[in-house]
Amino acid sequence: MKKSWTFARIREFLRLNPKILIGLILVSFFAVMSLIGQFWTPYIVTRMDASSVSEAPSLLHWMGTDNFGRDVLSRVMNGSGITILVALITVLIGGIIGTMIGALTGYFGGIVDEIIMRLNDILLSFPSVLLALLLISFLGPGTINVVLALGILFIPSFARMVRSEVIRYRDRDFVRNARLQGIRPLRIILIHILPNARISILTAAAIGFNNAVLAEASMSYLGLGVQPPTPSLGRMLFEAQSFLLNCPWYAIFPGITIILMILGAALLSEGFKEVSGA
Amino acid sequence: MSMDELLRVSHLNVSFPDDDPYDGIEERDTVVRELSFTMKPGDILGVVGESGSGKSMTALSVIRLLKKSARVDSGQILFQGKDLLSLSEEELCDLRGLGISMIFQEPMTSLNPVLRIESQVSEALRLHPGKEPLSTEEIHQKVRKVLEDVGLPDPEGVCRMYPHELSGGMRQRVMIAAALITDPSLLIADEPTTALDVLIQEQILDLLKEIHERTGVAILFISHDLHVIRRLCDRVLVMYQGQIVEEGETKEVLDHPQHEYTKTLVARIPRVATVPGDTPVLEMEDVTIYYPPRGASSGLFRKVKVEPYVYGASLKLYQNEILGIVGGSGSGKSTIGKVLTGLHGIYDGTIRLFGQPLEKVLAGNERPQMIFQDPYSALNPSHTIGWTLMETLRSKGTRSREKQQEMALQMLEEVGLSEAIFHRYPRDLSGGQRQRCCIGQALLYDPKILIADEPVSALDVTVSSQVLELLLKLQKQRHMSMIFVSHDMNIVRLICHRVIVLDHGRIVEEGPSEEIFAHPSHAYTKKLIEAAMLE
Amino acid sequence: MQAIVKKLFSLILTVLVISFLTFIIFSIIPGNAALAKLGVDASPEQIAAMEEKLQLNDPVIIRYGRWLFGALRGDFGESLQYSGVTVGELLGSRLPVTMVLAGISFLLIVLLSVPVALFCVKFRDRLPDRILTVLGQVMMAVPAFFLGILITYIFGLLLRAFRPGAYEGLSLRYLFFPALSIAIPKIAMTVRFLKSSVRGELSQDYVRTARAHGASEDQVLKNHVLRNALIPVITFLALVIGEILAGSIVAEQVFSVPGLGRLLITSISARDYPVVQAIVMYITTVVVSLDFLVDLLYRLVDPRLRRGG
Amino acid sequence: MKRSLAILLAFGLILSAVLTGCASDGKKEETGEDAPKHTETEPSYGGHLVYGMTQDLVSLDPHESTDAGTRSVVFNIYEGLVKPSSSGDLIAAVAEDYQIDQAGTEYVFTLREGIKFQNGQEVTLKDIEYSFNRYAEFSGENSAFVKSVKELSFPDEKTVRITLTNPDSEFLSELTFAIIPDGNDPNENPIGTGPYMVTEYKAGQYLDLSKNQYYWVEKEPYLDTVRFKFISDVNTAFTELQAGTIDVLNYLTTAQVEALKKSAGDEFRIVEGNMNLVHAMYLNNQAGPLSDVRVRQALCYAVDRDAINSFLFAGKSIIIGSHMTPQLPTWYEPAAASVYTYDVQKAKDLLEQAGYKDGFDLTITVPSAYSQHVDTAQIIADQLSLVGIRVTIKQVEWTVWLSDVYKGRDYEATVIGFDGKLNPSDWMAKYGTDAPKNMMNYSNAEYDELLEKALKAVDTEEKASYYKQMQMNLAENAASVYIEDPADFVAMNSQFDGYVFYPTTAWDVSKIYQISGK
Repeated sequence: MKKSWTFARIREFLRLNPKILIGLILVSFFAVMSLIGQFWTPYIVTRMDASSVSEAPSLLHWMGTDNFGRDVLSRVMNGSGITILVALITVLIGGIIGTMIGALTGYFGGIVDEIIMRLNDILLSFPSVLLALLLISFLGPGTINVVLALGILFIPSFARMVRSEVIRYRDRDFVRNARLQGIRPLRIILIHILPNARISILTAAAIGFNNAVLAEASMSYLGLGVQPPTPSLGRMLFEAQSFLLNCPWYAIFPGITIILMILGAALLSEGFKEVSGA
Repeated sequence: MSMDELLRVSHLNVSFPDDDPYDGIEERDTVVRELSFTMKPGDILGVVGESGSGKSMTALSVIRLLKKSARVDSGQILFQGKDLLSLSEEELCDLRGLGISMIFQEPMTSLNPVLRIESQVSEALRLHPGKEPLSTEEIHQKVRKVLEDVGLPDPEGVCRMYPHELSGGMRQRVMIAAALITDPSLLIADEPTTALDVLIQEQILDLLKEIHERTGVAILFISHDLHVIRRLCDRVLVMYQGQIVEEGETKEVLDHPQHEYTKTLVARIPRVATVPGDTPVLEMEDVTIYYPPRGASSGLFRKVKVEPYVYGASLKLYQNEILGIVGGSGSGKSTIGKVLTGLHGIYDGTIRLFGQPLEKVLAGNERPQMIFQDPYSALNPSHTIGWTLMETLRSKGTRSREKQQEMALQMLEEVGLSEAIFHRYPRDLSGGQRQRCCIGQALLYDPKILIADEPVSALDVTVSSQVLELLLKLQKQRHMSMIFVSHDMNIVRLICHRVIVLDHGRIVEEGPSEEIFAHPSHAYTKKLIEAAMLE
Repeated sequence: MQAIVKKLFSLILTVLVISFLTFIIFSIIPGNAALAKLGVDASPEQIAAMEEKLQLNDPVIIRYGRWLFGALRGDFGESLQYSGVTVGELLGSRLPVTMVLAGISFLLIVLLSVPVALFCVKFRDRLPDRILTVLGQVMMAVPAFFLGILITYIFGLLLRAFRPGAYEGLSLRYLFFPALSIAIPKIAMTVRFLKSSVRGELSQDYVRTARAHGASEDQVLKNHVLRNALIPVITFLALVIGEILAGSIVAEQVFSVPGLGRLLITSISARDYPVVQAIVMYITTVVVSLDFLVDLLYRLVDPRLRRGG
Repeated sequence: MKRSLAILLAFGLILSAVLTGCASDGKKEETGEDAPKHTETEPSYGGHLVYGMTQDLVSLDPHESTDAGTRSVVFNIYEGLVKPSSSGDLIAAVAEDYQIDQAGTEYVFTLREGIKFQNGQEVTLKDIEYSFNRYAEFSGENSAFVKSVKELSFPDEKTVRITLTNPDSEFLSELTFAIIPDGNDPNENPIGTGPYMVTEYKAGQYLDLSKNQYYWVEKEPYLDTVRFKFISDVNTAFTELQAGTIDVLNYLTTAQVEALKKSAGDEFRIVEGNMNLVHAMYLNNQAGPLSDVRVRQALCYAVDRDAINSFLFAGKSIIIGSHMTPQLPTWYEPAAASVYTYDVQKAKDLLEQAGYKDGFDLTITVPSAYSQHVDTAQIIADQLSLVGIRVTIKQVEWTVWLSDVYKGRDYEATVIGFDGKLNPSDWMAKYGTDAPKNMMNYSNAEYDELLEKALKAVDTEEKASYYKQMQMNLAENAASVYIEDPADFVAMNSQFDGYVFYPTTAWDVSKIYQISGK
């Protein structure tokens, strides 16, 4: 009866849920590829080469070259790393702060909860593009500030989700039990309640990850995303739009990478949700 | 087969895929095994057994409403001579609601929340228009008639209502009305009274009996409650692990059980064996308990208006005593426990524990502990049992992990569980095991006062008596005082020294349990005792 | 009644807070309307004169007060970037465009996602469902601006279904395409949400009751499940409307539609704060009133929330 | 999304074209194999043209200081006493003729016979006086214009006399200010004497013009109606061009030119000219390592201008070495372009001498809206990495650029293009130590002295020699890294012809005509 995570169990587990399997394959593929891309790429990521401008995919350049003769494969490898990093940190910032706010206000309730949730609603009703724009104008451009701005944007939705989860568990008997044993509220929230919300939080994080990837792309469209010549998938897609007819490979490869990456994360979260029976 | 057979089930086998997602082994659990029985028109057949015995599966296979994952492996179900297992989905739809109707355990969730009562009651009629479809007006008249038949006052008004506007008992009446509107020859009732209050249970049983007498409908009655079965059924099947272990006249089977399992089923509830001392450990004087104000923000805009839960209650609990608190749902019986454990803090009056004010005790390490009704909800699903037990010790101040583990293991043994449970999660345990864990957790805190809030009402009968036995044993060993909150008069009578009867937040009667059960003075107490159908 | 007053109160409060925040942020971020208007050819003297003319030198609080005072009387002032044009005129010409655009998107979302979701539920876990699910995932993974560009290329340049940029009057035919680019990812989201809502409802007890009454699979879906499943979708759709408004910012840009979104972006860049204020307030009011509307709608479709009998 | 504004303003300002006098120089080229030769086409009258522009119109007020894009459009509505011609001269417009006295302080204009405003009203001296005063007021008390003028007088019904305090050979170009009717507010009711009159203006969307029937140039304009359409984004504009929604679009990228040739070779003609601006990486001469002349020189050696030209403009730009467009040959010093050659080793040596053997960190701030500046910055970043300089690119909104870089001078390096008027001081005065527009923070005594002399000089040749020395001064001291006068590719629907490049900010639609028979 005891469930331990032996290798055999993991295998069975994966076989039972193809979503997790496919998701895991996709996500780990891109994780490994982008990790390699941070240390080694076939060509130097930002190196321009006037002698090989806009070449179609070939054995030398598997994904072709762009209008500056840069190798698209190298840029996709390196850029997906940047994209993943931006998305991950964004989700971490939004997730951690949002979770803390949501958990505390949800557990204690009262007037503070009321005020913070009101503010939360206000933030949520503020057009996010506008907020991002204003935040970046305020913070200044740059990868770190993009991450910060997006992270801040992500706080309210996390807070709202975690709050409702905490409220769901707040009056369960096991929490009452913990209370009548005199366990401190902070420990109740962190150790007793939050682990139960982990599936919801993970799912929200996966969705958040995807939104962050898309948001970064939109920011690039506004010229506020990751700064060139650092590649990010969104920025590459943005730069590719002028060349859609002549050199479609600029757009196709980063585009496919974004789609598969997001697909992987989404499958993974759905699979976990199914397995956990939520 | 003879024409006077309504239903014949023979050699029925039903299986489910193994529902554990964690071990990927493709195997099927057979939940009903070689089941055979027959019913004549007008029979009332009871099926009794604990959860997981396959009794509901049997009912659902007759009306062919098993979940998609369930599979009838072999067997035959003949209804009025038709083989139900060979009917197409379309033919089944024609049969359901017309020849066979069914009512379920949860009247709230079993009614569609967004549809009016009329359209739900008339649904079967509209789905089976027959040769001459009825006009809207005729349907309405029929709905009125059947609502009246099930004893609902103001059927016209009820027609226009939504399920949430009705009480639990009324909803179950509506369910019954919807099932009976087409005059079916067989009514399957799957635990129809389990979710209801004692007094309401009683009324629904009366209603079923009355309907049976009037219409002659055959009833296949599924229940875990022997008293209910005894009350209603002519014949009874006892199911255990998917098989029929005993079958016969109800009185015969219940009074002279042959099979081992049936014997444990009818086993007696343990009796209290301690003698209470005369020092009160708890004194409540004129305590009025209020609802928390509704909505946190409302206080901002208007004066907080509170309604009391419990009015001016005074009571005492002595050392080694077990005090029963009984009452219907909404009587406020659970609230007293919540106040004593500090879960609910809005009250007037004085409460003293061990001679000290309640607040002082709550701030220290002598808090009363509580055992909850639903052992699943009371255990944190994301932590192992061992962790939960150790967490209690941690909160009490035991620092060393070895010590914690040792004490937790010892407690598991004490509550009759194996060491292996230590690493398990609540979802891996049965209801009885969970409740034992809850008791263990409460006792690790080493309380002087234990509040048991309906500790066995979510458990099967056999398990329930074992858990009660454990509670009584530990109460004796540890010299605890206990408040036992329950709606079950049978249990209260046997295990409590004294009883308090609560009705709508007021103590209407109080006294030694023998006395109260022998000579109830208040009308409400009398009703409760009657409903409990004590032998 | 009290609930409505309370809601109204919080709506006003929200709008006020947001207008103030926007004002503050605008006074903090670098750049102002005078600079944006005059560019690199102006002398510092001319810039100063322009700042004076646009009343940019007064303290924020005074400017906010002046703005608020005007706004309360329905006067949102003059645009800073377009000389002589009032904010009211600008909004008056742009608002209908965005409303129609958002309306078409919303219709597309509702009209397409309900049947698709029901189709998926009918074929759940079979091939058609899986294909649509993956397709939906892909649609949700395309950045909004890129989807717009793709639609322009495919429908505008290859199929010549419309002429990019040739938007005149309130042309529904033209607006269909930007609306499509807004709607596609939202349709995918709505289908997913509706699907899980329907699945959740299918496991409810009342479904079993209906089947016990003899209802067939289709009758159960149509008569019982759909209505219950749509209740949470109302909230979801309200959120979607907010996102449609955000999405229209990108779509208007890509498709050259003179709507509010494009005006907003232009005005932010030009630091034309009276216009930005008005648009932000408009969007906030819409979003907050949607919230309000959802509450009312809930009461309408979910009898459990109706007061009294 | 916010490209919009960007592009709106930035484009205009930045890219704007003071353009090559190429039409007259015969420099204009046409590409596209099937494109009919200019000379072969027959003009016809009538027709409607949509002119796409990727920015918004700032104002219809000709006296307000506005960006180059706006000036290019209103060029068609208003005229001054004189107006620029496509060859870079100033020709008489509202005035029929003018004379400047020997001392260079007295300008006498004769009003053109029978000239009328677009509303049919005749132009009178009152209108001139009103316009003169209005322009002076808008320019401000301390402007060069107000300071130079001593007196405005009207000797007779047809004559305007302007007396200057000091001789100023560059003054005439100021007299291009628009003549509008007495008491008229152009924001309410724009009226001028130009070839086209405003019929409808939708802020942020389009400006509709129709033919001025009173126009004084015979046979012009050709087209009946013209629409200037404001489009938020370069790529969107290009799509609209391909779809036939707009007929003319300036500033195509080489990729767009390629795409157009490939997909619709004979539907469009591509006219090539220059943007007429100084495209450069401007340096803050007081920021950190950049205050050392050797470091700036090293940058000049390390940047490969030809590579930028070939990556971004298919090699069609004109490489420059100082702050003057080659399109003004009178003032342009060609030698400045060859002061530096691409030489990585030399750059490294210079850096080592300056004490930056291991390079340094450099932030290039660019307005995000205009991709050619961003791309240029990317190329420079890659090139500088070869000499060990670690570049960070910081994209900012155009407004932020204006406030932080241009006004606040808080930057290290920026890539941008500056345009200018026909008078050389408009280009070069900004490097004077105390010049209000000196965002480079350039300070060089010799330069200041030369500038003073140049401004005072009356003789064109003398003046030119000062300006040429100033250009060499900027080049040798590496005031900035000057790159090119970028090529301007204009795509025009091939049913139209007659596009003319100006050496100043002007999109002259009066010369554009529909080809007869098309």
